[in-house]
Amino acid sequence: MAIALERAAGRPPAMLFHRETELPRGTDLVVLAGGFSYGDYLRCGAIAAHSPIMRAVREFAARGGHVLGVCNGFQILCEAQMLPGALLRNASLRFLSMDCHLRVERAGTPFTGRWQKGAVFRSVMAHGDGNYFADAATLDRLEGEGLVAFRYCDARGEATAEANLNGSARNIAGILSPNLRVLGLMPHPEDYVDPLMGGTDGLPLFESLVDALAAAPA
Amino acid sequence: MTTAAPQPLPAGRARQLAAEFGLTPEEYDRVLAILGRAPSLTELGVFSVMWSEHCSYKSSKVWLRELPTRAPWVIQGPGENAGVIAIGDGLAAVFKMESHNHPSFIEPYQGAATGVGGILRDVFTMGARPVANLNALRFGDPKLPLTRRILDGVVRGIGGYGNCVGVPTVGGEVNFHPAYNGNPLVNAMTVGIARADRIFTARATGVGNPVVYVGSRTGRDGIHGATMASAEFSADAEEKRPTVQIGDPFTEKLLIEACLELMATDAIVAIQDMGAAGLTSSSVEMAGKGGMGIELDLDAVPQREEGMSAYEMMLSESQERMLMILKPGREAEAEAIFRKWELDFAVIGRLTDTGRIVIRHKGVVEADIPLAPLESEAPLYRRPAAETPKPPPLDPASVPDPVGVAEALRRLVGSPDLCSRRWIWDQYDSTVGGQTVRRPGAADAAIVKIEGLRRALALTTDCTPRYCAADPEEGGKQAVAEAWRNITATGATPLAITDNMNFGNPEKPEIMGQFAGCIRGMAAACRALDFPVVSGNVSLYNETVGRAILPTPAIGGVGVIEDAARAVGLALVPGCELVLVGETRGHLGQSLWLREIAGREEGAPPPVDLAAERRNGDFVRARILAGGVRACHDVSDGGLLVAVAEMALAGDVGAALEPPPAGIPAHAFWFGEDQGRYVLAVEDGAALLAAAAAAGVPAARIGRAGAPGGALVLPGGRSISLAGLREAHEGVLPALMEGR
Amino acid sequence: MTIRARVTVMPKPGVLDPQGKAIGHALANLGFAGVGEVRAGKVIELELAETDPAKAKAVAEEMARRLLANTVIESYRVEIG
Amino acid sequence: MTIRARVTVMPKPGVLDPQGKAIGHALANLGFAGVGEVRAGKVIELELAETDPAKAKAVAEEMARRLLANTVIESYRVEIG
Ligand SMILES: Nc1ncnc2c1ncn2[C@@H]1O[C@H](COP(=O)(O)OP(=O)(O)O)[C@@H](O)[C@H]1O
Ligand SMILES: [Mg+2]
Repeated sequence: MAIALERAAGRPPAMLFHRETELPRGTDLVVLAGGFSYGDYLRCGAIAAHSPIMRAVREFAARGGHVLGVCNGFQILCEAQMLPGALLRNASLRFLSMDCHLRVERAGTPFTGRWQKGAVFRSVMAHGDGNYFADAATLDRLEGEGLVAFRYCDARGEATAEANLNGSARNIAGILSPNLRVLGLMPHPEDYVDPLMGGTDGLPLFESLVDALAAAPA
Repeated sequence: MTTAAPQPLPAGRARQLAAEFGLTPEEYDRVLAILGRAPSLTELGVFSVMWSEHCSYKSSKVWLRELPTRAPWVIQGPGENAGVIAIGDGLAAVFKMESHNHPSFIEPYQGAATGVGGILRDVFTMGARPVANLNALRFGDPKLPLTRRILDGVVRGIGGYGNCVGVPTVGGEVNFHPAYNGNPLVNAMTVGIARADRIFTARATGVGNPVVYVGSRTGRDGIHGATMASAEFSADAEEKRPTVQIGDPFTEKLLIEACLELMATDAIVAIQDMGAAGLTSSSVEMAGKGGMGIELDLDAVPQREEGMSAYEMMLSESQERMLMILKPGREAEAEAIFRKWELDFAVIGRLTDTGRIVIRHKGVVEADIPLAPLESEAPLYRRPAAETPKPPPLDPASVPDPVGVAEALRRLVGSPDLCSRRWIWDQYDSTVGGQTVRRPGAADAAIVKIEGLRRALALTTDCTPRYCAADPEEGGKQAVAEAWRNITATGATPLAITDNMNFGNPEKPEIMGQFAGCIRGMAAACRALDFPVVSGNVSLYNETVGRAILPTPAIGGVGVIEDAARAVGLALVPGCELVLVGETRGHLGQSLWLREIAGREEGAPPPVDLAAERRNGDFVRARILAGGVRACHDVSDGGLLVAVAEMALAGDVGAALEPPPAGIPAHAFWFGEDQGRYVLAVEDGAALLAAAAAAGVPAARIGRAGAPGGALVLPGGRSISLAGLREAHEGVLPALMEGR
Repeated sequence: MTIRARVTVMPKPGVLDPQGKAIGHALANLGFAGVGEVRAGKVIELELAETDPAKAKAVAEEMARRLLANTVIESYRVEIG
Repeated sequence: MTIRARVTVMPKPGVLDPQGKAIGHALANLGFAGVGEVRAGKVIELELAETDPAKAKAVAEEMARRLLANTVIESYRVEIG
């Protein structure tokens, strides 16, 4: 993740320890990267959602700050109730480490500015608990307000049941906060930002962020 | 300090216990001679674990000495926690493979998980950040429910631990054979990267230096079962039952970060992980290597359970623990780092100049043993070895083709030993860390870039146990050669190997003969290919009810490629010509075709001509680095047609094949397992053939790649759709695992 | 003095429980007949430095609410003693 | 008629329970004082097509032994009703 951020922004991000209580001055983006925080014991992201730094992250988001949560980061955002819903065990009950395709459902956000609505890109997923769940009312609200950012789809962009590898509700792979400044998603766009890694499909997300943050200083 | 002598066990009791702990009467007599008295319980425990096969290598050492271990790029050969080689830019690769066979049979998930945890510690102990894991697995008959249960647990355990620690699992191998029914093999390999001038070792120096314990607390995990069975030592037997070790990958992650953080300072003199026989082997080995003495105060050991005895603490195999020697006065600095990572930290002793290990607990000296004889008097056996009789070569003409080439291909790609391992690697995070350039299934060796550089490591594990069983020497050669070939097929330069020698009971001459034969073959191949052994592990007594596993010397190979972008995979590219490099005679002995199609397991395995191996491989590597090679795959299990089919499936690109040369039966040509061969997909076939002729390397055009999603077209026009092949290839393992 | 509390956390009705389903299947494969619905949950047993069972229960419930259960998907039950 | 059985599977005493340990830490960090040992286990609730509680219990125990618990590291407890 740090590599992707540095590649897009031209400078390395600051790394924070979970016990810190403040964000560095001038922070314009907080990224909760993947990574089995606290061993994902109890529930993925549950313990991390209560770590000291999360209070600062919550306040930052409340002030309109940009927050990106990927994989474990998405789980943490849900557990911290910064995004609605929860991530259940994959329907197959197995860890899934493989390529997937994502369809951009909401363009024109700080995270998706470089894509057109309906664009399809390849990403990597690597998680055991990525099965997005929310009750029907919440799902309807997310859809109604255009807060579904990405859906799992096949290579042609069809959101089929087969493409929905982890069993997520309505193929949802990523969702946005109402102010569009908090994004959580399970797959790892940061794993495809270099041809050597197998492609640059994930780069637009980071370039979009650079565009958005340059336009609107924190 | 007081030096009251430890309380010896009553003589008769001691001798009886020694036998229960696995010491022979002669070995026990040596204990008496060294101590000049009967041992205390703790002392007997120390001797029994230090002189166990696992710690002392008493049956294997004399043979292991035959393996070549040097090369200009070798920084640290066998003898430390892991081997170390220079990989350029002042960096070093640190790697080792280790078995967790027995624990994985008892509790597959935890057995495999703690196997991964243990090998990770061996690598970061030396100052390296782990960057990749691999795993070499052997299971019994896939139709048995027990096999499925073990496979399922082992794969979950490997993934569960590696994924959580955040180290990508990038490769491995899997075989099935009924010989592993009651004794699966789980061999885990870790590769790490360190600065070549900052390698840490286990050599303790400096009288008075503090001995420091860090990591998890000590419980009664994995303590030698035999003792616990003797009720005398436990009032409440249920409470003190020996337990299986449980892994805690999150603590391991913290331990990695904390150790690497401390290693960035100059506070550490020596460091060693607590693996098998935890505190005993780590303290004895560290002090022994430095020619020092050591005193331990067990009251200071962080404990998870109440009322642990000295014996229990010295033998506990609790996971995620390390022992370090610090420079004087650096304790506070080190402690701050470990506390920050929420790990236990305790000074539990000092180095002395006495040359003895003295263990105190609750004010009592529980052990006082001179270290030099513990090592120098350790038993060493040259056990009788009976050579495996060489099987006669199988004449291909004596095995007619019962089903035809197309049907044989379909069956072979769907056979347990050849079917896709996707079901397994899909459960391993192979990309975490963002440096994986070639994932499992993409190339003959996994390619993992070094962060911030273009250079990459090429990693593989290989062994063909059925060859080793038929002819240990040829099998040993072949295992090393295949690892070398797999690295070569990516364009990387093979540099060194680690090995994991899995065999049956060494007290049987025929098993020792297998061991000696494999070593001989491995040594010859290592020498011919400049591919030294820098670390390894031996696992003996892999038997159930007197039946041994197939001899399985698993090889883990490491190579380097200057520019990761030049590494080639095996996926076929449309429009390329297919060229076979290497000589084909149609060797069907011990082939998978023979076993799966003709139902026979016999004959001599394919011989490995090491000179040809080297010549062919050096040629292929040079062509890859020169450009124009779009894909490359070595020919191994299943033979040429299986190799081509794997390339076609990986690229989802069809191919049309040319007729085999006259004089070789078609099935022997397409499915023979002759060694030293590669299939290359090249833009300019004629240029490659010319270069091969100039280099004196046998090469022949065998076909041309077709279109995406097409078919394999056999000579004569028979066409096999890739979709059908894929179903046969990829559907098998999931179906097996669901019990279909 | 300590009191033992047991917090049982189960998937809410309506929330998919693939693990329960898989266990049901596995039991059927092992030859167990007549297995109806199977639900799989977690149990957390705690030792609390309390003497008053009512207080212990209140504390354990707060723990469940704040950390042990995610009430979006799970319900919990606390037992004392 | 069906009977409900509840199988609780816990790590055996002395067996390391990293999950329980992590939960204990997290509770302390949340400000809960006086939390002693924490152990985390699983609970499986089953509906069995049985009418006799004693039989149901025997069946559930067999299920626990054969599938639900690994008795090398876990102990189990069956409750009926
Ligand atoms: N246990 C495993 N874990 C991860 N990857 C595996 C495992 N077993 C096999 N693979 C991968 O599957 C592919 C095919 O393996 P194998 O047939 O052994 O290759 P080869 O015959 O070329 O050595 C390789 O990429 C290998 O790394
Ligand atoms: Mg191989």
